[in-house]
Amino acid sequence: MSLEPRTDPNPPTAEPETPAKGPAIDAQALHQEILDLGTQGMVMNMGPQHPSTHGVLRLILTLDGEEVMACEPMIGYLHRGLEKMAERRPYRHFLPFTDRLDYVCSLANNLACAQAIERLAGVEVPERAQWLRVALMELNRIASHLLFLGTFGTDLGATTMLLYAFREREEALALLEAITGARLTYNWIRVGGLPDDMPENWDKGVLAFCDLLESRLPEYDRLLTDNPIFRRRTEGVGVVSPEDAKAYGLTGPTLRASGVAYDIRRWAPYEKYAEIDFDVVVLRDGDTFARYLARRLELEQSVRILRQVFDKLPEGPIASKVGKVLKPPPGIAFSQVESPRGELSFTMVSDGSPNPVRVHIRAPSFANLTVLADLVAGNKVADVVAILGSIDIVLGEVDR
Amino acid sequence: MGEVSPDLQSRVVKFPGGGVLVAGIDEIFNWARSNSMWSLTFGLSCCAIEMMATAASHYDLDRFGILFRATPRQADVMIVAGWVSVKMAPFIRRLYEQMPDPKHVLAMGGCACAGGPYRDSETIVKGVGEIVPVDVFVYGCPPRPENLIHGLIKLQERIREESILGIKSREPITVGG
Amino acid sequence: MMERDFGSALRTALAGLPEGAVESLEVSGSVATLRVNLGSLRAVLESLKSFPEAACDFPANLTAYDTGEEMFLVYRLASIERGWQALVLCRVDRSEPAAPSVTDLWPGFNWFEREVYDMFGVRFEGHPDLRRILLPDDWEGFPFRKDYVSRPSGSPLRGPQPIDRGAQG
Amino acid sequence: MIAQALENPWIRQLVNAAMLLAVINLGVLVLIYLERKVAGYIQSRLGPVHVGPRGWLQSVADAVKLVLKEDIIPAPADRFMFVLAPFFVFVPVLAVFLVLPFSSGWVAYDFSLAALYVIAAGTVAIMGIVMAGWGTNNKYSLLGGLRSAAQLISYEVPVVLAILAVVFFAQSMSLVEIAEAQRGFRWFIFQPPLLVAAFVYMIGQLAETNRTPFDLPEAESELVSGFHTEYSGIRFAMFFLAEFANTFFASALAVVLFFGGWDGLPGLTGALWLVLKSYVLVFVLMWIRWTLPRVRVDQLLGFAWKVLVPIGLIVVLWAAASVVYARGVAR
Repeated sequence: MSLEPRTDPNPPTAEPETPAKGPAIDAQALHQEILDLGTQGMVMNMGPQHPSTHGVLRLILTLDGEEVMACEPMIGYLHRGLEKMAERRPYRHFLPFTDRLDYVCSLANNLACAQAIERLAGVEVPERAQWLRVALMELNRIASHLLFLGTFGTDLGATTMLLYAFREREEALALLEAITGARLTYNWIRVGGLPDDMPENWDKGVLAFCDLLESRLPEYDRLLTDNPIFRRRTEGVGVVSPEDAKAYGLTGPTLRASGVAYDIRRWAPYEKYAEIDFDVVVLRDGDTFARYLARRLELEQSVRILRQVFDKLPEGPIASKVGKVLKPPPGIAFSQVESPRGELSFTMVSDGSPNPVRVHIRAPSFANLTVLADLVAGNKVADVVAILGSIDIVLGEVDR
Repeated sequence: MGEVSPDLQSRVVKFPGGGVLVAGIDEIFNWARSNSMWSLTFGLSCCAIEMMATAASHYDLDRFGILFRATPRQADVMIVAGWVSVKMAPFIRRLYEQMPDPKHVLAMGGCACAGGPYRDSETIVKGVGEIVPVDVFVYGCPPRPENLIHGLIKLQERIREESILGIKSREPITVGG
Repeated sequence: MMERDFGSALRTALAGLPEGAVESLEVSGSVATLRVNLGSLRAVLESLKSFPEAACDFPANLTAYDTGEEMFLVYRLASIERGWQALVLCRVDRSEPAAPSVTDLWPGFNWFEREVYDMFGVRFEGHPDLRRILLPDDWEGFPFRKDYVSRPSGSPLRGPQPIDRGAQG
Repeated sequence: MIAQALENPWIRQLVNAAMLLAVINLGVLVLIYLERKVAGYIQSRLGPVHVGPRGWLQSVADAVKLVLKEDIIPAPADRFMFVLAPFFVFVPVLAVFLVLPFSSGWVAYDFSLAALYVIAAGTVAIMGIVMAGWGTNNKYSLLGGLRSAAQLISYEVPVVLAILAVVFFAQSMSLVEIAEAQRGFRWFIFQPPLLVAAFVYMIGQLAETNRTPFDLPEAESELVSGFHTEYSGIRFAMFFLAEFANTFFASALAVVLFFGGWDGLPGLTGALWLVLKSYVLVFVLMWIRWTLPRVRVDQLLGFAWKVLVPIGLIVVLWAAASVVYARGVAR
């Protein structure tokens, strides 16, 4: 698809020759002439300051009236060069920076980074720490999916959904704050385990939150899932076939909504996910509604996981001994974590010195965004916002 | 309000009842302006999520009359929430200039105030103060909703001190992290 | 069991290639690490994707790293049905980095290749539009190379911005 | 001397209009406050609280602040259209209030073709919106302006059909007579054809006043802020007030047409009944706004032409048939 707007192949001559007097105008010829007039698309700029708060993404849309002919996403407005800064610091000093990547689910980044260093340096993580990491990850996933429900509703006009979703999210943040001390940027996973154990009856708080959330889910369904206007706005819009989804490297709910069962928690289980019984949400039709529903159903799976974690939580140390200076052996290692947006993977290369040679962050939002340009062509402007919202990207991890 | 020459200020006060007149008008104008601060939705990164949480039902900015408007033309306060990159700076400057007077800027978060943890990053502007004049710095990474509300209240107090005869000292207020 | 049939599947897939193509191949767990020389990189990747046994059709990750003396491209391809992954490492000449583009095989790598070009200067022949993706377009130099001299970040609006403290416009 | 001046019909009309203007603006300020409070309670939060006693003065503060803002006319804008657009949107909304009968005596100008006048004046606002969209020379407002023109025109037809059905029953176009015909709780809403007409009318008015689920023109998340993207200060205040005045008028007219105007229990005077009933209807409109998502443009227009207009036509035929049948029985 060429990105230039459809320019007029042959500009009309100065003055159209006047048809001979008398004969009826040939309607077919007139119609054809109008068709090859070839209107020029209007180039419109959506973003970088854009009301549907996905951060700073600029879409250059070529519009033909209400239809979108071509769309070119421009990113880089939040680029900080984090990976270059990682090369100037010892391995473990980079952990606090990872909170600011996917700032909606920071614990996933912490875990991915810590896991990569553990695999590189061969550090073992005690049982209790692994179980607690799973609990933290799922709680953070619930908070992230709740934010998605809110912003996706606002994109389609249902602003009340944002307020309801944030009301539950505040409960989740309060719980996360009780254990980690922060609301958004936790920095609570260390190489080899966790910095501290959970406060007592924190697990009761989490289980109470699970019951509260499950009682509120029907309310979300009444507001969005079963709402005919919402259904008509999202069903059949922006359909991604399973082959395209795989070819574009989509991951997470965006991929699973198209029918490809690829969830790192089940595909390459890490921490204690192999011993937890939960099912991967895989839908079929791959449109905007399926992507929304995939995340909405994952909320229930996360609640199910949280309920199993605490009765299998063993006693024991919370972190394993790691030396003052960490010099991993030369080599390359990568970690894979299922973040709410998809497969988050840190690739680290070491040459034996305390600082890494290279830290590459494979951000799921970065990969998922590549499909936007081709998905949006041919839809309406209102659909662009719906499709962008359904892919659920966070610009912090796209631009790194 | 254009820049008012200082001697006008003294002449007006000398005018019998002038001081009261000016004070009266100031009172009404500042009451209206401070109680209806419409803010420009300008979320950049993690602080934007915390700004949304502050605007949500738990902390609710609507109580103070703060409404989020999408266009700079109808905004009085620009809350810069997040780190500002070199590529984004011209847009912030243009948005600031598109806002009608009297306008204020609240820099939210360590990154907007002074570049935050990205001291050695090459593409991050060390604080939005280099691009637009900032009234209130709210530190924190991200600042808790209470901090942001504290900063907004400080901004309201600052607006209440303003006078149509030109602003007194414009030292920026800093709210701790 | 996993190693044996993944290893054997890989060997059969790569059998058709010329001798020096694959320098080394080890399989640990469900991840195979291949070192490939630049000349036959494209052929190896194509066979990994098309060969039914290997069926690595999922573009997981593409990046590069520069150790100061030599620069490597890192491709990671996964096969979702079979549950294994192939990590392909390929040395690239540091002074004139160039590599064949695989965007036609996996459209997902389009932006990854643009990012590697943006940060390392590796020119991918055959890429639809190889431009900078993250950095501003007028940025000189490729920041992630070890020999890159980092520029102090002056104010973006060319020099310190005079803060008009007194004048309230 | 004042009594003498009041005799002259022109002066009386002027005083009427001025009084009406004051009442409407006050009513609109209350309405804006109500909207933010209702939105707050629906969204499980408080809404304005700190400004004045329990937040009552919030919209006063907003209005005064908007008046004080710098008046920006963007350079590329077409000055003439940009400046005139707010008046073309604001004045028709006020002009339409002239014929609204608050109570039998209380009507600014009793006009035998009042219903027709209401529809005609309502369409002038469309021109204002398109002028605003085109005048600001900004892509977002252009799209917003054209969208709202299409929306208003296509939802004008169902509203007209609904009013036509009511006119059949009341045998007159004057709103006062329409309300008179419903005295003593014989409200038109109880007539089956007019019950459907009421629904068609309300949905049509929802679109006329650009409220969710039809608030396409200033769709927040898509077109930044639609046709009034470039307006600031007092000019934007006019659009803001016009939208709320239009909402109040839509529900007040619905009360007159379907819910018996000032007819109510003898306790209160007639006018208060009308205002009370219209506030109930306004509450329903607000309730809809804060629960439903937005409709897409083509669905919006499709819904108007494929669903609302056919139902409107059926209602008109049904109403006509039932009136003829009723007259036949009566003779």
